[in-house]
Amino acid sequence: MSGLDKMRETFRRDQVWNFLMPRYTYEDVLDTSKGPILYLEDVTVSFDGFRALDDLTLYINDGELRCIIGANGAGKTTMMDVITGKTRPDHGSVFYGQRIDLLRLSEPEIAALGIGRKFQKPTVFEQHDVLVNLELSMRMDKRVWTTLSARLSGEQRDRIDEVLEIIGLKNEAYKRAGLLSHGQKQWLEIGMLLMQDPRLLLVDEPVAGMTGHETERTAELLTSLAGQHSVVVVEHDMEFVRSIARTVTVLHQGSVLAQGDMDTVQNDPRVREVYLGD
Amino acid sequence: MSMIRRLNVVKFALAGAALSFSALTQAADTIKVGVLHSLSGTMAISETTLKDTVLMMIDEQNKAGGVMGKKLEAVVVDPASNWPLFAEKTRELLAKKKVDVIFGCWTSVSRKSVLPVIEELNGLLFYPVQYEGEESSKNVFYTGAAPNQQAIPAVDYLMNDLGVKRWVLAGTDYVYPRTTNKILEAYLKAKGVKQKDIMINYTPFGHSDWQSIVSDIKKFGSKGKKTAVVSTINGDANVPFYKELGNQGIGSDDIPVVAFSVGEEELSGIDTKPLVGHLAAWNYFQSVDADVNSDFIKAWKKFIKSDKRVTNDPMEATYIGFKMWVKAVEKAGTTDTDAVEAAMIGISVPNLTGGIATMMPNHHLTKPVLIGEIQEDGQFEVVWQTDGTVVGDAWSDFLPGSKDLISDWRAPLTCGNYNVKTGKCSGQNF
Amino acid sequence: MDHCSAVQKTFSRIRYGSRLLLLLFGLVVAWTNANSVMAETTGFEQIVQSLTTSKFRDKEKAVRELAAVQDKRTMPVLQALLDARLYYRKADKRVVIVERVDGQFRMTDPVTAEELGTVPKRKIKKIGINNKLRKLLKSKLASLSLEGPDPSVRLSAIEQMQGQLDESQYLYIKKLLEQERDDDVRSAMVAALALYELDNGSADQRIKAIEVLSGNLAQVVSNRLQALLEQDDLEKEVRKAAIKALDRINERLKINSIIETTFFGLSLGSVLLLAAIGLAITFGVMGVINMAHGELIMIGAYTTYLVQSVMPNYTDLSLLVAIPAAFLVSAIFGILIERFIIRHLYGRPLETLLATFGVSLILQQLVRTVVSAQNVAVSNPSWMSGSIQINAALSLTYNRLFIFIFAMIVFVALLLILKKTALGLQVRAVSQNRSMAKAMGIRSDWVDAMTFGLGSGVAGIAGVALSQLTNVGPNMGQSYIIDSFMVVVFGGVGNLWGTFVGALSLGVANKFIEPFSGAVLAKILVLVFIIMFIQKYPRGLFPQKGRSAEN
Amino acid sequence: MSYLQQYFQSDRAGNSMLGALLAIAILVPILNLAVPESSVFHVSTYTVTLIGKYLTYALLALAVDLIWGYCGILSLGHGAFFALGGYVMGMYLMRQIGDRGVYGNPELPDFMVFLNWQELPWYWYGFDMFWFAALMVILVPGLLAFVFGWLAFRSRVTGVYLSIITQALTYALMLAFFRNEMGFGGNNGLTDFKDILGYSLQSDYTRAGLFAASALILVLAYLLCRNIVNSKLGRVVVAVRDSEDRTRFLGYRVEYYKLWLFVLSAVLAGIAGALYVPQVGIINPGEFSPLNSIELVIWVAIGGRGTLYGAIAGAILVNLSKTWFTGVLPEGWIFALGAMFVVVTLYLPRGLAGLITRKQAQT
Repeated sequence: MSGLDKMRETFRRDQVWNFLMPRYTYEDVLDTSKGPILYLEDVTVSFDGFRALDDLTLYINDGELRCIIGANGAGKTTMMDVITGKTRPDHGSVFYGQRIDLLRLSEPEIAALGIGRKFQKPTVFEQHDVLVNLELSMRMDKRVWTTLSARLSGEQRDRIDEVLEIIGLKNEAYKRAGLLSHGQKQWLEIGMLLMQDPRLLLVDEPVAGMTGHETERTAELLTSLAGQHSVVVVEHDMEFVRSIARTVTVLHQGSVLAQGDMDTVQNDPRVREVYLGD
Repeated sequence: MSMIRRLNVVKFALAGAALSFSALTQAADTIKVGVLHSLSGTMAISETTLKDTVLMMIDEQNKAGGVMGKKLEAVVVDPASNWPLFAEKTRELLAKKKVDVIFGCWTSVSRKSVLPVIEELNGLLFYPVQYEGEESSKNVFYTGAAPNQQAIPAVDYLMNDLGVKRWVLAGTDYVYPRTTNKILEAYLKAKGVKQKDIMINYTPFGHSDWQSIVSDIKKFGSKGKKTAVVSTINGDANVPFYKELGNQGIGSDDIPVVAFSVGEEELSGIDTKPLVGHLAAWNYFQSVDADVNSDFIKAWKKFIKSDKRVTNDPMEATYIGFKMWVKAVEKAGTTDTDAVEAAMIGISVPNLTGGIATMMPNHHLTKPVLIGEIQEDGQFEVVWQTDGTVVGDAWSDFLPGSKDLISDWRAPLTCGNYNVKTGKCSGQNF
Repeated sequence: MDHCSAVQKTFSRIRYGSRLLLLLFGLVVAWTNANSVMAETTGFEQIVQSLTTSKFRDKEKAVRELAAVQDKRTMPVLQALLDARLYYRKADKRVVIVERVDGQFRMTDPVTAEELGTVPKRKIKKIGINNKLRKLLKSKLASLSLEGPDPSVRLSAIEQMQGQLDESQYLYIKKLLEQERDDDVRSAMVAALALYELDNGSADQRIKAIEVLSGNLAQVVSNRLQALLEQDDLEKEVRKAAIKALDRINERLKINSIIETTFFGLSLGSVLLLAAIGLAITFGVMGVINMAHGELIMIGAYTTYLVQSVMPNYTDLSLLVAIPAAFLVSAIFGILIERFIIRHLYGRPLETLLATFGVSLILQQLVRTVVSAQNVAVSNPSWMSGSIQINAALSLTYNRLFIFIFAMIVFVALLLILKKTALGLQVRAVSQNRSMAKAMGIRSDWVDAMTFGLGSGVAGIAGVALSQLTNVGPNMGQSYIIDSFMVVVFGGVGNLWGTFVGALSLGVANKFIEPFSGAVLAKILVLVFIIMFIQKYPRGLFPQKGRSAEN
Repeated sequence: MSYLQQYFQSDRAGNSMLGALLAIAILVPILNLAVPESSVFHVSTYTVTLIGKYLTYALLALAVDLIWGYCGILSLGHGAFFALGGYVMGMYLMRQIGDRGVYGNPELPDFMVFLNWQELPWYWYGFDMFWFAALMVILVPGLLAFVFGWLAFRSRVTGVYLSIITQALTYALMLAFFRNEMGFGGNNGLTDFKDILGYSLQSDYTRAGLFAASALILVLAYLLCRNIVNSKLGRVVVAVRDSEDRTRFLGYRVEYYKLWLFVLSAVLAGIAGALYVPQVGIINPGEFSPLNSIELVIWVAIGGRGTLYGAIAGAILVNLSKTWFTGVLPEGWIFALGAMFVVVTLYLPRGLAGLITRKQAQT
């Protein structure tokens, strides 16, 4: 890249310099005026020749609740990894709103811009109390020095209580997270996601290991989040998907196989072949 | 919890006090001899032998009635090849165990570590290993060789008897080789050897891959002039060095190696076939034919209960030091440090090679210098020796920094580093 | 047995020393049979007798005189002197050649070849020699053996004499050259003659000599050419030819030295490989940080020592016996460590580090207590000594060569075990997913023990190889443990090829840096390089890829 | 047992430890100086220097615990920072000798004189001033840790890889300091110190002063560390230890947190080294030995990582038993030490502190 190109790249008008990027207020820079909050275009990721994502193109609209389904190895988790900055694609572009190029940012920067993620395997801080788990997730300045002197304000404390209420762990607030049941951990992680106050939630298999009742509540919660937040849910449980989904995207071998509402997708012959054929 | 801890601390302090108290009362019945040699860690390999030597000497002395009618009692500690631990253990021996004398140390750094403590507490240390010189402490008696009792005569031998013209000074990178090589370099140049005929090489401790260096030595030595290697390579690195020499086809008749740190004990861990004919310079060899030596060897083998164990130069230095100390204590009539120190100077005892060792005013000994060739059985055959004995020189005449310094611990000078030019006695710690 | 003696046969070729002995023995026998009466017996006897002097100068004179007498008995005497087999009886100062038989000495009179019976050692005294004498003896023996039947003996004799000829020897060799059949000996003779002519011939002769020598890499040649150039009154043509010849030699020497350095590097690399490959299994495949790995190497080396002391008369064979023995002993130690300690610590790699550090302390001290704190002597079998001469300037030592080959064999064998055997399959299965493997009916306990045993056994084998290069003592393990970890991490944990490439490339890099920086700095630079490399490639040279590896 | 409760307990144990430390900081010097030697309450100078040394080790263990116990960074090279701090202090003490060395050279330390150094190397300048040396005690280990940590954490070198390269770091430094050309005295290191801030190092009063200083600094460091681990930062750090990815996806710049803590830990280790040197009287490259660094990790493991008082107790306990064993069992103490490492790792995974909390939980 020549010097001139570099300069041009630096002074592109459609993006914000990293150092100008506010630490935890992203509302000003996030531009969703054209509709979608997330643009994935021609994204390809390969491991040792195996193409986990193959020219994937996908748009998520602001405020949408999108379900993504697909067989094992279809590239669902890899897609999440790409969006959250864990995996860099071989080529393609990923934009958050119209101006923020996610490929130029690290995981914490992406998280600070309001993209929250729940892992497939529930990942909470097992050595910490439920309360501390939520405290650490709270949306705030997360630089070292401010963290050192941070104290919980009353407002923040209220917010934590609120979330504890939502996820039904009020009585377990002082319990070590490692001692929670599997379903409770799932809830806690969702709670941590809520504490982040994100614009875009990426939720990987939220109801795995949950009882029927818990699953129902999760469905309720996710649908209630949509609108203010954009939610992307990856799930195997078809019943669950049907209960919440408005738009469903089917991934197959790293690219979109079909998209539409649940019925359309289920009747798509290609989807039937992939799901039922083998 | 906190109570217990606090109590423990007090208890510990009490125990310490009680111990030192009981040590005081005991001191009347026996004379305590501290043994400060590493029994574990990297130096254990050399130092355990010296510990056993001291124990044997004490045993013999006790069988002969002890010293001044009192039995000797050995106090053995393990400084574990850890240099700061040497200082700590010295303090333990002197302050807590109240020993009257310490035999110990091998490496220079351990001696340097012990030095401030032994001077502060006014103890007595007998140091039995050849070293780089440049030191003379009121509280230390150096019974090993100074550089002029080992290195310089060896170089003289190579130069005069073998006609060596080119010199490789190979050493491990630490103070003893550095200083010795500095001295030798100055000495060789004074003898008219040119810089291009001197190759100096330093390697790290325990160096095991000698391929490149031996190959360089081989090239350096094939320029048509007789070449020799003066080796100050330390302990463990020697075996791979000699093996590589042998394998690359460098025999002792092509490029002889004269070593200052390879003795009978080191050879006992080597397959000696490829080494035959290489040289070592010491003040003692096990093979020396003297009655006192064969008695010593016999006693050693009996004491250590092994027919295979050998004797070596630092053992002789320990032997001489011990005999001298006994004699000095008897002369002074007390184990008091100052009295013994004063009595030490001028004391003569037979060494193990049939001569006499005398303690000089600079706390160094008179020693004969022997050059031996390595034999297939791991012993040395003496090929050359000095006519008489050589007086150990604490401060080398060949180093610009130290050539003006002398050491004389007799009154009126009573100084280990007296500068004859400025007339000052510097660096004394008491 | 058969295999061993075959090996021995192959390598005895270069070991002309033993051949020489054989030859001498033949000579002695022939001479005894001839039973001839020598006219000069008294003179010869007197000179031999004068060897008993304690002054080296007189001994030297006697040797020169002996070499000057044209007598068949000279060579055995000189050879015996060189081999430290020449003694005299303390009682009557009679000089004898001795042979050691069951701790006793059988004496033969060198003058009359009379058998004088057997005596214990204290009845006789060795006639000592020093370096100078040794050198003299070798050169005298060389010129005496110029007409011997063995070409390799003649070759080495000529090489001994190159550049040191006097006129009579020059003429003598010139005469010998006419009847010489062996090509190698011939060219050595030609070179020796040319070297003589270089100094003493006419200008034409000199130029011709330079031509003869111009491809010769022997150090003596370039020394002489160099010396020639330093003469001021040298003819122009001669100077020109000499410069040209020297350039050519230097160029070839440069190539040689690159080859040599590469060999040194590969050799160092193969040592690193041997030390690290066991660790690559226990650390890479099982995730156990075994700080006692170095001590397992040490145990292998001590096993070699023990095997040698059990069979003292079969040094050549003992090493081959030691390889399986060391493997077994170290493997057993390894399995014990696994069963009693590591088994309880799976999934906690950093804690295996702490516990095995304790084990390493215990093993070291165990050896100190049971064997001795001193190093022990492990001797090199004859086929591991000496070097193979590629050309006059380049020789590769046998021990390094064999260890390199050995390392390659061990590596390939391990690769095959892990790739092709049932054990290998199970090991990989357990290392990838323990609980799944268990569900598939793999006895993961057994697999763990076997894997750890395998890694430890390989460490033992490394100990056998290292015993041939360096000290065998309680501390030897410590000098390799850190390097081994560096190699494994540099190569990429869990990948045998990574360890292979890592070890060899670090070895070669080290040896190429060493001439410029010295040994210490070379090592520091390599360490700094590894640190920087890990920053750039946090999972080493050959990282394990894929999603599962990242979590 | 909840997390906060555990904190409370650790506080209780920590408080008693602080009390004990303060008590010995005051009592030991008094018992050494004011109580006559014949009294049973007298504490010998030997004991003072011994405990003084342990206190510096305890500070070092605290530093290691901070990053290993709380942040999960197992550094096998922390001895390097300790030794660097020690060398800085050693250089200051060397310069204090002035012309009282054996050669009486006012410019050069003795080891430079007899190895023919002509002038003082530039990096020795300034070390004749205490404030400069004190600054360097913090800066040198801090900077090294910063550069090393910045590179390593940014490239996300973790786990075993990180441990091994920290080991490479200390190994490389050891080899470098062994070199005489470096101008740090080679194998012998720096020794034969005379005085510090004008007070003779041989005097019992100076020793008592150094002892008290070590104890006080240990107390201060303990309080500092406790405040950190009890702050939100401390909770983030533990979160990093337990799930680095999760923390990162919550928006924390994990590498900065690690770097910050690593530098702090290195500085603490450096201070420990600086306090250690005047009390033992020598600093040499042996302190860089990788085995030392492993050993000090073991102190922490034995005491109980993840509890600050555990680290301190572990350091003191192991060294106390080492001193005791080397005296009582000179030939066999290594067996005892090795066995102790094995047994503690196997049966007390949370160290002695774990034993205490378990006992408290039972009662």
